[in-house]
Amino acid sequence: MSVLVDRETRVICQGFTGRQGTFHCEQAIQYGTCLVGGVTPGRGGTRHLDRPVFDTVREAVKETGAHASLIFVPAAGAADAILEAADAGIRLIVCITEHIPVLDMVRVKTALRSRPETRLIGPNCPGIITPDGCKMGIMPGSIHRRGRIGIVSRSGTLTYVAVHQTTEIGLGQSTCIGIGGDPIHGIGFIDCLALFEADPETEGIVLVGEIGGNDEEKAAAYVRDHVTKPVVAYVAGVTAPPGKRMGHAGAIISGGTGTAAEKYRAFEEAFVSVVHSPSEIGQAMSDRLKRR
Amino acid sequence: MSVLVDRETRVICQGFTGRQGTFHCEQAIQYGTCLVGGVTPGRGGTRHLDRPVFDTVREAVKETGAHASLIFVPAAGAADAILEAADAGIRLIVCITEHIPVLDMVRVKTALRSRPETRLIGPNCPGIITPDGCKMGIMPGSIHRRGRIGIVSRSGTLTYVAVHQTTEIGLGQSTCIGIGGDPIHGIGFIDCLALFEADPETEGIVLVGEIGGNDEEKAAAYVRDHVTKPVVAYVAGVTAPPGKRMGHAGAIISGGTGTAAEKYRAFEEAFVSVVHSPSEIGQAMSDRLKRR
Amino acid sequence: MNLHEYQAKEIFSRFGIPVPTGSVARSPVEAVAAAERLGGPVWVVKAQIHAGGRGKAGGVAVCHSPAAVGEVAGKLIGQRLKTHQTGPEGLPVHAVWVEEASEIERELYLSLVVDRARECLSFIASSEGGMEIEAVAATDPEKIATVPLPPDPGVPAYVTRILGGVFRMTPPQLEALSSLLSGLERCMRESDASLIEINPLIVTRGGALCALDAKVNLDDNALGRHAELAALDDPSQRDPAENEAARAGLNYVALEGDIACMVNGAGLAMATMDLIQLKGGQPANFLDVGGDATAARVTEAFRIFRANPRVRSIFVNIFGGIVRCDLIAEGIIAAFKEVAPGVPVIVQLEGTRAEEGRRMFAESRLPIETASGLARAAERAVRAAGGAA
Amino acid sequence: MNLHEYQAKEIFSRFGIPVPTGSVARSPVEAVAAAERLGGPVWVVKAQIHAGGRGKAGGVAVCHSPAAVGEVAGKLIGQRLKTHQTGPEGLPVHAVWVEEASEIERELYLSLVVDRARECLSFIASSEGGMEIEAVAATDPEKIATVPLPPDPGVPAYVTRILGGVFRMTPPQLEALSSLLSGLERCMRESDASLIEINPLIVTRGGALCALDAKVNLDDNALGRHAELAALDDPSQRDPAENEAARAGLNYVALEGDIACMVNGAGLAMATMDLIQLKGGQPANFLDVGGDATAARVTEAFRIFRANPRVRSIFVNIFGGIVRCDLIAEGIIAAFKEVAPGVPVIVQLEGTRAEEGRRMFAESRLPIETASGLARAAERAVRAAGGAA
Repeated sequence: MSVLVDRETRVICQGFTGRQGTFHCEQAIQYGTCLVGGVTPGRGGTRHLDRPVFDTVREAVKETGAHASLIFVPAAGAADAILEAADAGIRLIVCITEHIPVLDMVRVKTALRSRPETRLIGPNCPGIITPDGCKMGIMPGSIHRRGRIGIVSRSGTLTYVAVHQTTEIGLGQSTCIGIGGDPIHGIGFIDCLALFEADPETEGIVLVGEIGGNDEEKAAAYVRDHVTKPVVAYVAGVTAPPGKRMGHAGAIISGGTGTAAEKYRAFEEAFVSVVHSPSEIGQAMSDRLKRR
Repeated sequence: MSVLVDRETRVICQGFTGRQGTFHCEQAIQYGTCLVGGVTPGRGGTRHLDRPVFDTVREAVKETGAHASLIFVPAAGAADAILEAADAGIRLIVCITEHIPVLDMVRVKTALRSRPETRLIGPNCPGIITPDGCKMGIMPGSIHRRGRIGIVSRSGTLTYVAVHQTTEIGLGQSTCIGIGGDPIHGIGFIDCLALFEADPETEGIVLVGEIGGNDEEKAAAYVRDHVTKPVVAYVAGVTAPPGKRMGHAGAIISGGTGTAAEKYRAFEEAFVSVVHSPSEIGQAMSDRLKRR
Repeated sequence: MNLHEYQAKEIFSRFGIPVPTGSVARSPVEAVAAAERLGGPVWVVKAQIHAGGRGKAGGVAVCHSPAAVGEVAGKLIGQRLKTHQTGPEGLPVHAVWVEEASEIERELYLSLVVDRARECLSFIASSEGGMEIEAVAATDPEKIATVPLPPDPGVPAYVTRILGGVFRMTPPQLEALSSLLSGLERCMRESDASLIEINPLIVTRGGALCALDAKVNLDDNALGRHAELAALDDPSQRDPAENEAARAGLNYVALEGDIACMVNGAGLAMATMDLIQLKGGQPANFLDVGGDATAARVTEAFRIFRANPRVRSIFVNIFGGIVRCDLIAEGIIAAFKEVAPGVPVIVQLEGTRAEEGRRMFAESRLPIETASGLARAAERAVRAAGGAA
Repeated sequence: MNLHEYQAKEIFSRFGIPVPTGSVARSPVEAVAAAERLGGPVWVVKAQIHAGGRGKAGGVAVCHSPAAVGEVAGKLIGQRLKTHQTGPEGLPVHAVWVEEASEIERELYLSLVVDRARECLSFIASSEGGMEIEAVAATDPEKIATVPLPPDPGVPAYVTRILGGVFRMTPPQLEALSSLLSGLERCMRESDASLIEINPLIVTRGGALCALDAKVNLDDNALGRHAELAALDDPSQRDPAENEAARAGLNYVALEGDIACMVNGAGLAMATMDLIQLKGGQPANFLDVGGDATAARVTEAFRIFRANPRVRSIFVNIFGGIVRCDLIAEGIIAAFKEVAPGVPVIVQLEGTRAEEGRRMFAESRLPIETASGLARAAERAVRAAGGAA
């Protein structure tokens, strides 16, 4: 078992023939992902990476039976690409693209509300990976190892750090999900916590948060009320000054809310194990699992 | 037990001081409904029917603790009234108003998707009643009797017919819901079937459909897959010609779909008891219950 | 409310949707003048009625001279045109639309509808234009694409791509299509239309897109905020009885049978029609008199029934709710005294104070038969009309 | 991207949002001319910087003659103004806004924000205008109303009613408010703003509404589709190092500490800052060099570090993923040779080919210290800067 994606997930790529799409699809195919084709408007009927290219997602779905799509379309067209995937009945949309205008994402989320069966991961995220099963994203496949820990994170590189540590310490990962650094995004901590809680392969959960918004606070309350598995949380941005965007569009303390201190407090109040250094994530998880 | 409303339901009325609002609120109060106040913009601070009047639903909710609202606001302002109720956190909105423009209802339904905790009944409906508990609507209270049958209907008078028959035959009603005759509307057959199925007081369900759309077909499939209680269905409009609107905005056979024959066929295929005369609803229900 | 083709095309133009250049004409003289203004060499003259199927019914003609245009207009205007979508009496032609003839490469189908199931607007498209979409749906359902629109205004690029694929369009045509789709969508929202249909949407020999026909249905409930559109109404295209009923606030639909029905409530009115047929009769109409069935409305209903020579009995079916049956009976008796219907009247009362109502009819000594029980009443009405039951 | 008050007010005017009549002036002469054009008798002169708190900091003056306006402008323009929202160095004033003085009856607060939690636009309103909303939130949270907007464009009537209630407005004021709210909402969508704030929104003695101040933040990600708005950018209001970094495609935020950080990935960059503090040091900046950390970018980062006199050590923290640590090490070594940073450099490599990368540093013989393990590396960087750890 794993979460959301596995060996059977039939994946297409939107923005397939672009530089990014090409590079990361090659990597995904090498990793063993069941990538069945791609979409680039105007290139329908050709082949790329030995897979068929289609003009629209509807055609790609019809011809390949895909139910997941990985999006590398540039920011100006990315919201449209997400909506196109949803229209075509894609169940899992992973949007890697960063710099999507926030009002575009408001529109996308409004539209997705009428499609409860469709899940969006991202945008501005590394994607999702089930080690040895399916890699939909830009994460380095080699650092992962199939195992027991579910990882969910707002940051790309911090996900890799957590992956690296859980691999080194011998725990491995069931599935890793980068939910992305944008203020308005697809699935969040709570969705992922619920999925990991329900997944028999996942024994512990690493949650990596950062400043901005209050998703971590809500996640903490959710862990307290609904999660029985051990959770280790880390929050980046303790030293971030208010009113300044820290790289990610969503990483900003505004109006005095969204600070790392508040988030740590919420996790502590929910009896979540917290670490204050990113280098302690793996060890803390290992300790929690031994204590059980 | 009952469905959605009972003696404890704290109800306000939007369009409280208008002719319709005044008349039907008087009736509701006489019936024993816990009507705690009303809203008429510009009339805040006054009293009507011995209840407080507020300018906005937010104020009414804050002061009265209401969680249900009955709307008699004229068509031009009714969509706005529904959205205002949702904004204020009202959980059950019953909109009696007819002739709301259909694109207004499209907008309302889009907005309500971000408020899954809010249920809308109607518009263009008689409302909902739990006999001896709560009457939110324009139905004649006197014909109802507390009892065992849940009734859900797209038509007002046909609901009363079904109520009358189930009262006469001694079955009575748990709750009766008129979902309204508009093509785009709030809760539908399936929501009501699920509620009645889960309600211990409800022993049988009467479903009254009519031509137009395919809600009856979906309801039939839902009954087949999810409903264990006996269901009796009646569909009005066997003789309706195609392309003509039969009173209700939603009662129209268009493009050859939405005929009564199709709907009857769907119910029969789902092993729902159907009656072809509205005069046989009560008897059919009684027979079904005896056969159990 | 339906619009005429010429009205719909004028609206299309305002929203940048390409239509053939043309002019409406209400007389042969106007038609000739329009043709001369347009300049030929070939013209199409189309009868303006609220129904499809005009081509096969002789309502559309291709003309090669202004004189021929005038001749065709003279034959059409002032006549009734019968198509498979009109009743047997057809619809009156008061105007023709004269347009330049188009060179047609391909005929497509495109409509924008209020999608009940998805609760949004949806485009419906097919590469098989020029025939009824229902026929395509029956024979080649895979040739029809339905594309729901996201909630916010505007047409996303992917929708154009999908429809462009359905229509097999070239990149420059995709641009024209995108603008046409946006125009349609704005037209729908800004006019509160419930349906816009272009059938056929043509690709001309030059590769351009053009709405060769245009159908716009407006949402009656929204006409209050569109005075200029409401003014386009042409009541001549409806049954006169329906117009009369509408003026009296009655919800009336004319049917072919001989048993007039008067019912309170739309659902019950349909059920009453069905019951009549179940008992072997044929309803003459759908009629919802409204919840309170006042004497004034009942009087108006009796007038409409009396004007219908087919009516052989009248079935009044009332469920007394908040408005009591005795009050309604009072109204019916008063109406009867004002307009004697001249055929048997069967009244069925149920609900609040039904018994009192029935007694009042008995005491009125009017030729009104009261029946107790829906089924029995329907049987009586059918028998009174001389039918089965 | 932030706008100046005068830019925001010009945009407001375009959307029908009432603002005091005024003019921007870039010199005392222009200021006097503006005052004379406006005609007095009382003027307000406001320093244009990208920060609040100008009033208390001396950036706003009420003047009773054009001469006085010129004098104030002369004092402000060309100076740096320090408020509690600017850094200790303040921000340069290159222009003033001269406007007619308003007669203030009441001061209100109104903003329109992108509501992260609800994923929509929301109005935030308070009857306590003129002070920072955060202060009201801390002391009188019940005086703040948040009103989320439904997804489709436009401001529903009920929103006006709710906000009118918060603002205790009369019916004619409600009409003005409705138009102001619609203007704000259109401004937000059509400009792709992420925040619009009017603080204070005033009710004048005459009962009219007027935006006395105006703050507009634009979504950087949407500037590509708003060339005319992008042109309003005033880089003088940002840290010069941040401007330089932005030109090089680096994500850089200046901080007050002395340990420069260069990290790949925004989250890891924040984590690195935190780790430095955890070990007793203070980060000099946030810097995300991006996933591939090319030699060109690293060179630019070293240049920025060298230009900061506070920097006493540099902490390079790289997690090698798809781009391998050895390639990144190559880039860092090349950059080092181009721009010697002049302070100790501690490099921490982890992930793909970290070992190889470390060896390359060792073999380069450059004064670069490699540390293995995040915590240890951070300690080394702090110690190198002379701090605790």
